[in-house]
Amino acid sequence: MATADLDVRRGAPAPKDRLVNDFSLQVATVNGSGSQSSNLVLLRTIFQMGIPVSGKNLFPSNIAGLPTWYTIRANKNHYVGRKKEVDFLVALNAETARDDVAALEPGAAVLYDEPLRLDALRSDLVFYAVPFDRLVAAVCPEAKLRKLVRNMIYDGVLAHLLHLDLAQLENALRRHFRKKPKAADLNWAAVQAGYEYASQHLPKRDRCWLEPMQENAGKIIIEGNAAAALGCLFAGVTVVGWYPITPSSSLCEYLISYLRAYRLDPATGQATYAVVQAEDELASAGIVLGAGWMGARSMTSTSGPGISLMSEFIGLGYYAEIPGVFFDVQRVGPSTGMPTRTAQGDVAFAATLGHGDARHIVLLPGTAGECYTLALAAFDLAEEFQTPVFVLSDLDLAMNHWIADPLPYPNGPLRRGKVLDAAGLERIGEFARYRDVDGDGIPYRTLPGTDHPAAPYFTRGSGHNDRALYSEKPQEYVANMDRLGRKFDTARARVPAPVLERDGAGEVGVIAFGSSHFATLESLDQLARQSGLHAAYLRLRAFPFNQQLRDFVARHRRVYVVEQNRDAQMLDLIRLELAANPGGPADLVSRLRSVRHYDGLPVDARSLSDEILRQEAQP
Amino acid sequence: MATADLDVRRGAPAPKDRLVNDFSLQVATVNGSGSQSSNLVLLRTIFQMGIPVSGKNLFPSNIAGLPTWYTIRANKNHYVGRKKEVDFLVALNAETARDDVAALEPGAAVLYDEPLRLDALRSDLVFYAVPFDRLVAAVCPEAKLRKLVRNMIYDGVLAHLLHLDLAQLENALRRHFRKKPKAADLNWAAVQAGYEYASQHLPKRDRCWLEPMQENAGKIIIEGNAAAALGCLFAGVTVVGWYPITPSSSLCEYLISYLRAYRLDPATGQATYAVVQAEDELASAGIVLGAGWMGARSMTSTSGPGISLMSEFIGLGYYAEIPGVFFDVQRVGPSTGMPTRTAQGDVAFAATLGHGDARHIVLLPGTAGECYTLALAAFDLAEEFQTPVFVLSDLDLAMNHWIADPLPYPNGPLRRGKVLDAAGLERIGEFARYRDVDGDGIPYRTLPGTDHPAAPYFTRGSGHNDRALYSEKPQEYVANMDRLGRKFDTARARVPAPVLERDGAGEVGVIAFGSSHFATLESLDQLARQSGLHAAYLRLRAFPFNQQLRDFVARHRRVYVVEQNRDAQMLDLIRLELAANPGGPADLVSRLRSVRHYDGLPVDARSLSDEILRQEAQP
Amino acid sequence: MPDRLNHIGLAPADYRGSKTTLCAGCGHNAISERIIDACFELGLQPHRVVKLSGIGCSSKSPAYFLSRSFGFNSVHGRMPSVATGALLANRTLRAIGVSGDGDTASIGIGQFIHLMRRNLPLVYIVEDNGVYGLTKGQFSATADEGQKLKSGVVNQLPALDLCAMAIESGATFVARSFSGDKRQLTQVLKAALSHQGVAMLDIISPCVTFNDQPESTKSYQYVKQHESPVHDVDFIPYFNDITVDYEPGAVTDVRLHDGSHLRLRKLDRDYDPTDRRSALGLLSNAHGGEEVLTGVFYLAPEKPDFLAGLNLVPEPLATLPDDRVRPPQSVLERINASLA
Amino acid sequence: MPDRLNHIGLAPADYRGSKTTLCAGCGHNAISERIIDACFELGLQPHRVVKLSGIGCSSKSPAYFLSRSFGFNSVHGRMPSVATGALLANRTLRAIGVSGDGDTASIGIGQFIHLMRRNLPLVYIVEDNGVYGLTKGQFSATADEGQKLKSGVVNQLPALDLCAMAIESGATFVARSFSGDKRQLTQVLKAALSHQGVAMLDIISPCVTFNDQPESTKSYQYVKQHESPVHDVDFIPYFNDITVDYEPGAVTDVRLHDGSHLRLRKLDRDYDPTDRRSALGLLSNAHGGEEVLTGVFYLAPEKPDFLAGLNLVPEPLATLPDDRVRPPQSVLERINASLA
Ligand SMILES: Cc1ncc(C[n+]2csc(CCOP(=O)(O)OP(=O)(O)O)c2C)c(N)n1
Ligand SMILES: Cc1ncc(C[n+]2csc(CCOP(=O)(O)OP(=O)(O)O)c2C)c(N)n1
Ligand code: SF4
Ligand code: SF4
Ligand SMILES: [Mg+2]
Ligand SMILES: [Mg+2]
Repeated sequence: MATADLDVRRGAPAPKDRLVNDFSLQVATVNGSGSQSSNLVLLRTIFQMGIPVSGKNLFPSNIAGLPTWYTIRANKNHYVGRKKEVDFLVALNAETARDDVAALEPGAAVLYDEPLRLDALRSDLVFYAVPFDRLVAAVCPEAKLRKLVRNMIYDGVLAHLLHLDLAQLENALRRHFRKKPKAADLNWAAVQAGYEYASQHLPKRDRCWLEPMQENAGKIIIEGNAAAALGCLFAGVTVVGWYPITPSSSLCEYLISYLRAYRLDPATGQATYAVVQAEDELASAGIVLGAGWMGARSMTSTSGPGISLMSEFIGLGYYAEIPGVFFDVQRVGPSTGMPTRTAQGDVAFAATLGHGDARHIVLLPGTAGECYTLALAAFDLAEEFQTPVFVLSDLDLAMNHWIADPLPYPNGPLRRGKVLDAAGLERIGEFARYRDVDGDGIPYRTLPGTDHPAAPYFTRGSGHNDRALYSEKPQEYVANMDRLGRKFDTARARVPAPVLERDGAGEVGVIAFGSSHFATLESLDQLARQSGLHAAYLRLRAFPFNQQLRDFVARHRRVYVVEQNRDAQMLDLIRLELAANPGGPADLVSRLRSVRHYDGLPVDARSLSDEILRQEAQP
Repeated sequence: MATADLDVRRGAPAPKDRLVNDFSLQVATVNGSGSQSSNLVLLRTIFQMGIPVSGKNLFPSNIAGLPTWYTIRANKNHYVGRKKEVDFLVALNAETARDDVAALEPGAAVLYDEPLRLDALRSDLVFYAVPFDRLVAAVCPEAKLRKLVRNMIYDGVLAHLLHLDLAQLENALRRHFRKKPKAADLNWAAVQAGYEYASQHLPKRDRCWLEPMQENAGKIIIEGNAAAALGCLFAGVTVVGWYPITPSSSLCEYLISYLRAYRLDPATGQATYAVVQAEDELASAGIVLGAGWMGARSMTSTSGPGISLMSEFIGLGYYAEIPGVFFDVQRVGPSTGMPTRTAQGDVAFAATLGHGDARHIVLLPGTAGECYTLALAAFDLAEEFQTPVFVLSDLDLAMNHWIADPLPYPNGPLRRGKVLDAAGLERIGEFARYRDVDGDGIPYRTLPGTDHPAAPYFTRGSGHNDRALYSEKPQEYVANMDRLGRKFDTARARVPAPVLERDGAGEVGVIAFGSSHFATLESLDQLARQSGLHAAYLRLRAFPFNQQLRDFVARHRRVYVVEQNRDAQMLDLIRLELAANPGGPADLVSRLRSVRHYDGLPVDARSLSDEILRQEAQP
Repeated sequence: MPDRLNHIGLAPADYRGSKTTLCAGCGHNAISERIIDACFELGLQPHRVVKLSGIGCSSKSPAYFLSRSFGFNSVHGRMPSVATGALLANRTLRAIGVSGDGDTASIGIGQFIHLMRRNLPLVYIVEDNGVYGLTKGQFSATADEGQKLKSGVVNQLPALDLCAMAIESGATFVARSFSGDKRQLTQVLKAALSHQGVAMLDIISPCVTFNDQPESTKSYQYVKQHESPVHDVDFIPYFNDITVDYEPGAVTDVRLHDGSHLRLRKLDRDYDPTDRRSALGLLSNAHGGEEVLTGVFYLAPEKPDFLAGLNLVPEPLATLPDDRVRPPQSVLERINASLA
Repeated sequence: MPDRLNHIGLAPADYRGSKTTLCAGCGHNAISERIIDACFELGLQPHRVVKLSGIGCSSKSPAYFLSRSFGFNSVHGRMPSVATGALLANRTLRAIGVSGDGDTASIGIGQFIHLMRRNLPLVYIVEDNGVYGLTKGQFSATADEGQKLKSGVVNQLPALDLCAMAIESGATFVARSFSGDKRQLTQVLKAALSHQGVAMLDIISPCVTFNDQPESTKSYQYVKQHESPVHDVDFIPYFNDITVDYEPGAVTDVRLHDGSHLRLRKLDRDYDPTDRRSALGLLSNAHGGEEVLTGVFYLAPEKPDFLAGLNLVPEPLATLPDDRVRPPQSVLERINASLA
């Protein structure tokens, strides 16, 4: 990145110095000041220009008044993970502007609100001053509304500077305001004002450039939570109990709007679903279990504090063998932690949640598309295994916009597991709720209301024999616990398998999961390109693990496990997996190395590469 | 145990066939039928005869009417763990009598209530029929009271058969009823009636024999929960929030009675403590944290379901750095599990409780005496490390009677950690609540109410900088998390070290903890005596671990980790410890093997030995 | 002698459960009997009933009635949410929830209030003895102020009045009865089982084992005098069930096993239970008094229940066929298009 | 101009906190101001006060007053237990708890009731806006029946009346006020801070951002019309604080930022707040009505508080010296002997 020669005061850089479809732009503003529309319109315009792009909202735990940053990354190579360096800053927050400018690399560009006078701060940046107030006053006579459209001006300025396709921009904008045509007109006027001003006063001097591509044909752009909600919709969820918590609330809120749109009986307008906003997470979990016991596809979504509160109920679900889907959209720390920052911190907690012995199925979507497909899978697995199933998303995946393939329609019927109705009971003769008839550890169940004398049973935790009768007999207890263990082993082959995303040269392997995926892909390319390190990459999609994980570790000398938490939780789960199932090379466990990122920001490729190289340099 | 030649119909066995101070006696009865007094008097008599002994109550989750078994084990070698085989059965429960008798080894003895006619069941046992109703009617004219003293009759019968010291028996009985002399007289009459009847009608034919020893001089006999309560008392606990749950309730109930007796101000009768029976475990945990934050020594005791409910609060305690002692008296399974059965099932859960990254100090008492000493230690550690500390006991340790050395008076003052008062603040100049001043990760704190302008700070979870100001800055977050990690590392050297209970031949090591201790000791002797296997034994007393654990594993080829849960939770913690801190032989992790026991009964030596031998026979 | 049959042709035995494991004489057993009677008399189909409970002696009792119904013994204090999920999944079943005063008024008061507020069609029975039976006699939040534990601990807190709480929170059927009042309890249970909305029954149900007044010198205490001072209660004597039978408007004194007395007053026949304000007034007058008022305090039969408010299809959601819960491919295509 | 000083020589500034991060015009900010006023006017020593809260916009506010006092922002809905532990540990401090209606009436109603029942000497403030502000506008359990969310979801559940609940549960000081009623609120706060026992203040505190009536065509809605349909509320306009001032016995109409009206009625001067029964009656009359009644509904100044009932030594338990909390060696020897 030969930026040193760039003369920031002169004209546009030579083509060779340009960052074409390969830069990140950050809008620094104040929470609640209404820049979200401008940012989304910008994002969508770039998307519609066929350029790979992502948008990340870095917001405070606050409704209005604290600093917030929105970062758009356009990248021709589909590197849509976070990039640490900002190439183009839109500085609108007086409070952070100095710090924001100070953090830039030489050669970066700054578009700022004229009164901030940022151009005095540094001489190695490209500055563009824009008189927002004056421009907005001209287009918006009604003073009250000015603040609302003010931010749209920078879309217009950027249209000129970055070479946005104006037609696409207008299209994106009108689409955004499709239900409010007057607002659309007003905003479009603001865009035009910005564009005109820039055309007249701001000759292009920075390096950021957009050029149309064809990469997004047929693609969609979606937040992980919206995709997960669609997964629930098409999984046929019928009972939802939830309690609001950032960053999970929008999952249920999207789901509610989809259900209202698509799950009313066409003839009667009656709902084929029930959603309850519960009084807290203990209650949401109870609702999920009660409904799952009754035979419904039930779910909740929450974040770490909610998972903590659900511990007792989910533990009961494991022992009483009740299906239910639990989305955990992870965030940082305890309640008064950093609730609007991202993390992968609940991996270990979810895997064994509850007092006593317990093991849970945990699904790990790595893309927005997988938020959808793994939601579908979660409902099938929960009912097939009669157990709580976790889907672990995180704030980055869940609340940011990602490009994805169109969501595929699920094929085949809902897999509802071993449920016996009256006819089934007739057929099999004897029914024992907790008997391992098929040798896979999964028993048969009946649903309340079944009209057959053999159907009813009494549900409790673990103190029962295989006929669901109360028992404290040691042998019966052990037999039941061992069967539960067998059931979990059966799940190994049935949960989504890991994906071998890249094959490597054999020496170094990388394991990652969840929202680390895109940064990992980019890092692999960096390592190959810049350091000749050709690492393989296995992306985990579920716990329990299977043989593929073991084989992957066995094929490499050093295996880096990438994760977004302090305690290397996934690494630990892998260590235990390898240690518990010996066979193959004796030193498998010691081949594992840890790459952690836990500052609350989404992980970026550069940090990964640096850390891997640092460790590669060690013996 | 050459029992085959024993002629169960003839006279007393020859001295060489006798089980002198080496047998187990089981009383099978019905819950709520009032046999607890007879059993405790029996236990105490044997104790007073100087013979090592233990008593274990195996009771149902029920108040009255279900089967219950009380087992007394007398053993000259101090093997006071559970023994699977019953040598002498007192069969008073019509419902289980057939099964109880069927389970006996040939040559065992059965004392039964005459109408049960058990003698017809088997010909290879020694039977003694006793007409309880007739005998009790004679000594207790008041019909209403007969059921109450009826059970005392078998103490009399056993006095004759087992050669109990009658003077000690009377002493133990009068001591037991010391506050109710009339009841004592009545019960003593019943004992005498039993004794007389046996002397006249029941010639000794079985092999169980008691002979006075001198092993208990200066010893005490105590339940683990009572010892733990005394630990809290002498640790100077001031605030207790609790919620009843078996098997932890008696800890707080003992504590309440000790506090009422010994912690009222002599001058005013005012209490130097506060105990609140909270509305649930979330509230108990909140009380502990609120009081700990305020500077009090605070605690709660609960069992697994309560720990699950406390997850969010304890997680907050870790991040907000608030001291508090959490006793977890472990039991089996979820709420409707087997609440009156024992387990070591919460080890892994406690070690990392809470969503997000967290690590807790966990103390592991292995004897009743340690329930006391580690309770003392827990309060010091909680305040020194400003963090929640767990003490993991279990039902076996907590609710059964154990012989122990007299409880030692703690030496030295209470260690209350880095607390700055107004004078301290003056001295140090600048105060930053979360700054690592000493490099050990442990910051200084001030207590609310401190009259100094620098004292007050605002407590939250993790979203703060080192001056306790709200911050979402990535670097500040990482710095704080890393300091918390350092603090935990500091704890390694300060928690109670493991105890090398036995040194071995170098080949095989055994690691155990908690209530597995006595069975492990006995198993080691069995292995040495019967199979020539001389194993070393390291008893863990705390998490985090330290170098001694690593060294122990390094010194042995195969190391068996004994624990009472299905999922080998301690083994996993050890694996992670060894894997996370490389150095030494590369194959340390693969030297570990698992010995698990999880049927709800206390582990017994024979099961351990058999399992170790089974694994020793494998490659 | 063959059992008499009800209008769907079932005998009382068809409504029984497994043998109780509660103490003899425990009020909870009598309540189970009355539930059996009520269900028999109403001619409910056992398989159309589900039983839910929390944790406690009381919460065990669903195992002791209706063994031909499904049951769920869940976690302590949080049965209301489980019942909510269950009824959302299948609104066509009748649900009976059994709880204790510890389960409801202590750990469970939060879910209790929200259950009442939602007016979920559940018969919610509190088997109220003022103590935690199963954990051996600690106070619950309905214990009388001034009551004393064996250990000497005195309850200094006012009792929560669950009936008043229920009405305050939005319940539509609120009653109090006594476990030993066969006639009233059966009637109230039948009315509750016929109510469309939440029916909260606070049933005084003495614990013969732990709810003892130490100052009393009668029966149970007398036995206690002679018992040994082990930490737990060791010997549990056998008691017969207590029964009472008295008229509306009347007062009766019940002698409990521990020798103490309970004074019950039955609401007048002409009491109008549909006025929320006067129901609350009545209870606030009675609060903390010497008498326990029994009867149906409040009834709002017209208020739509929670499920009605959700405008659900009439069939159980749990077993709707795939094509009614998974929108067709065209819907997904439309959604994809809107995101493209 | 130097600040006026109170009787302990402190200025209003000595009672301020850090700069608020709540929305401009949020009722919660006005309440913080009134807490500052009340503490200043009473001349409380800031270091003798502790501030506790749960989670929510409201629960953040302790950071915005009394920065010379210790504060604890704990977990959602469970602050009462933290406050209980804190006051047990140091009964000599004055404690102010701040909560929201979600924090109190939804997730926290259980701890709320037990707090009231215990009559812990805590000033418990509910900053009541009927919504979850911090998580962007969902209903809480004090939302009005029939209220509508932006998403179209209608609240079909009755609002919990926290004042009635508090009185039912045993609270000894129960009042309702309005964030914008400077005079009344300051008075009520001062009275509450002087009360020895739990003081529950339900303070209506409109959320300017989420508590909007969609049918309204005024101010805030007008802006909304022009806002973009992003999932979250994007633009938060700047509002001034609402203030009202009216006489006891009078009624006043407050126009809220969303254009809707709130009708407040103040209790008469001659209302007698010491009668529990009439307080409950008053509230049950007002329940669900059009007006919001404000004032001190109930006051039981004589009832001993929870700490008094524990018969504690006067000094803080937290800092008793070793020899007062660890019995001497002789005691242990006696205990050992009794077990030998
Ligand atoms: C989370 C949790 N905490 C505590 C317990 C222990 N526990 C079991 S039953 C019970 C109290 C039951 O009291 P109540 O509901 O009044 O029932 P009763 O036995 O009196 O009928 C308690 C505290 C538990 N099972 N789970
Ligand atoms: C256990 C838990 N669940 C959910 C949340 C998310 N959450 C934060 S604040 C809040 C609601 C706050 O509402 P309220 O108490 O009314 O306060 P307001 O913001 O309206 O002042 C919720 C649900 C949380 N922090 N912790
Ligand atoms: S302990 Fe009490 S509540 Fe429990 S079964 Fe016995 S009498 Fe009933
Ligand atoms: S969102 Fe509502 S409650 Fe929160 S600060 Fe803004 S106005 Fe206040
Ligand atoms: Mg009870
Ligand atoms: Mg609110």
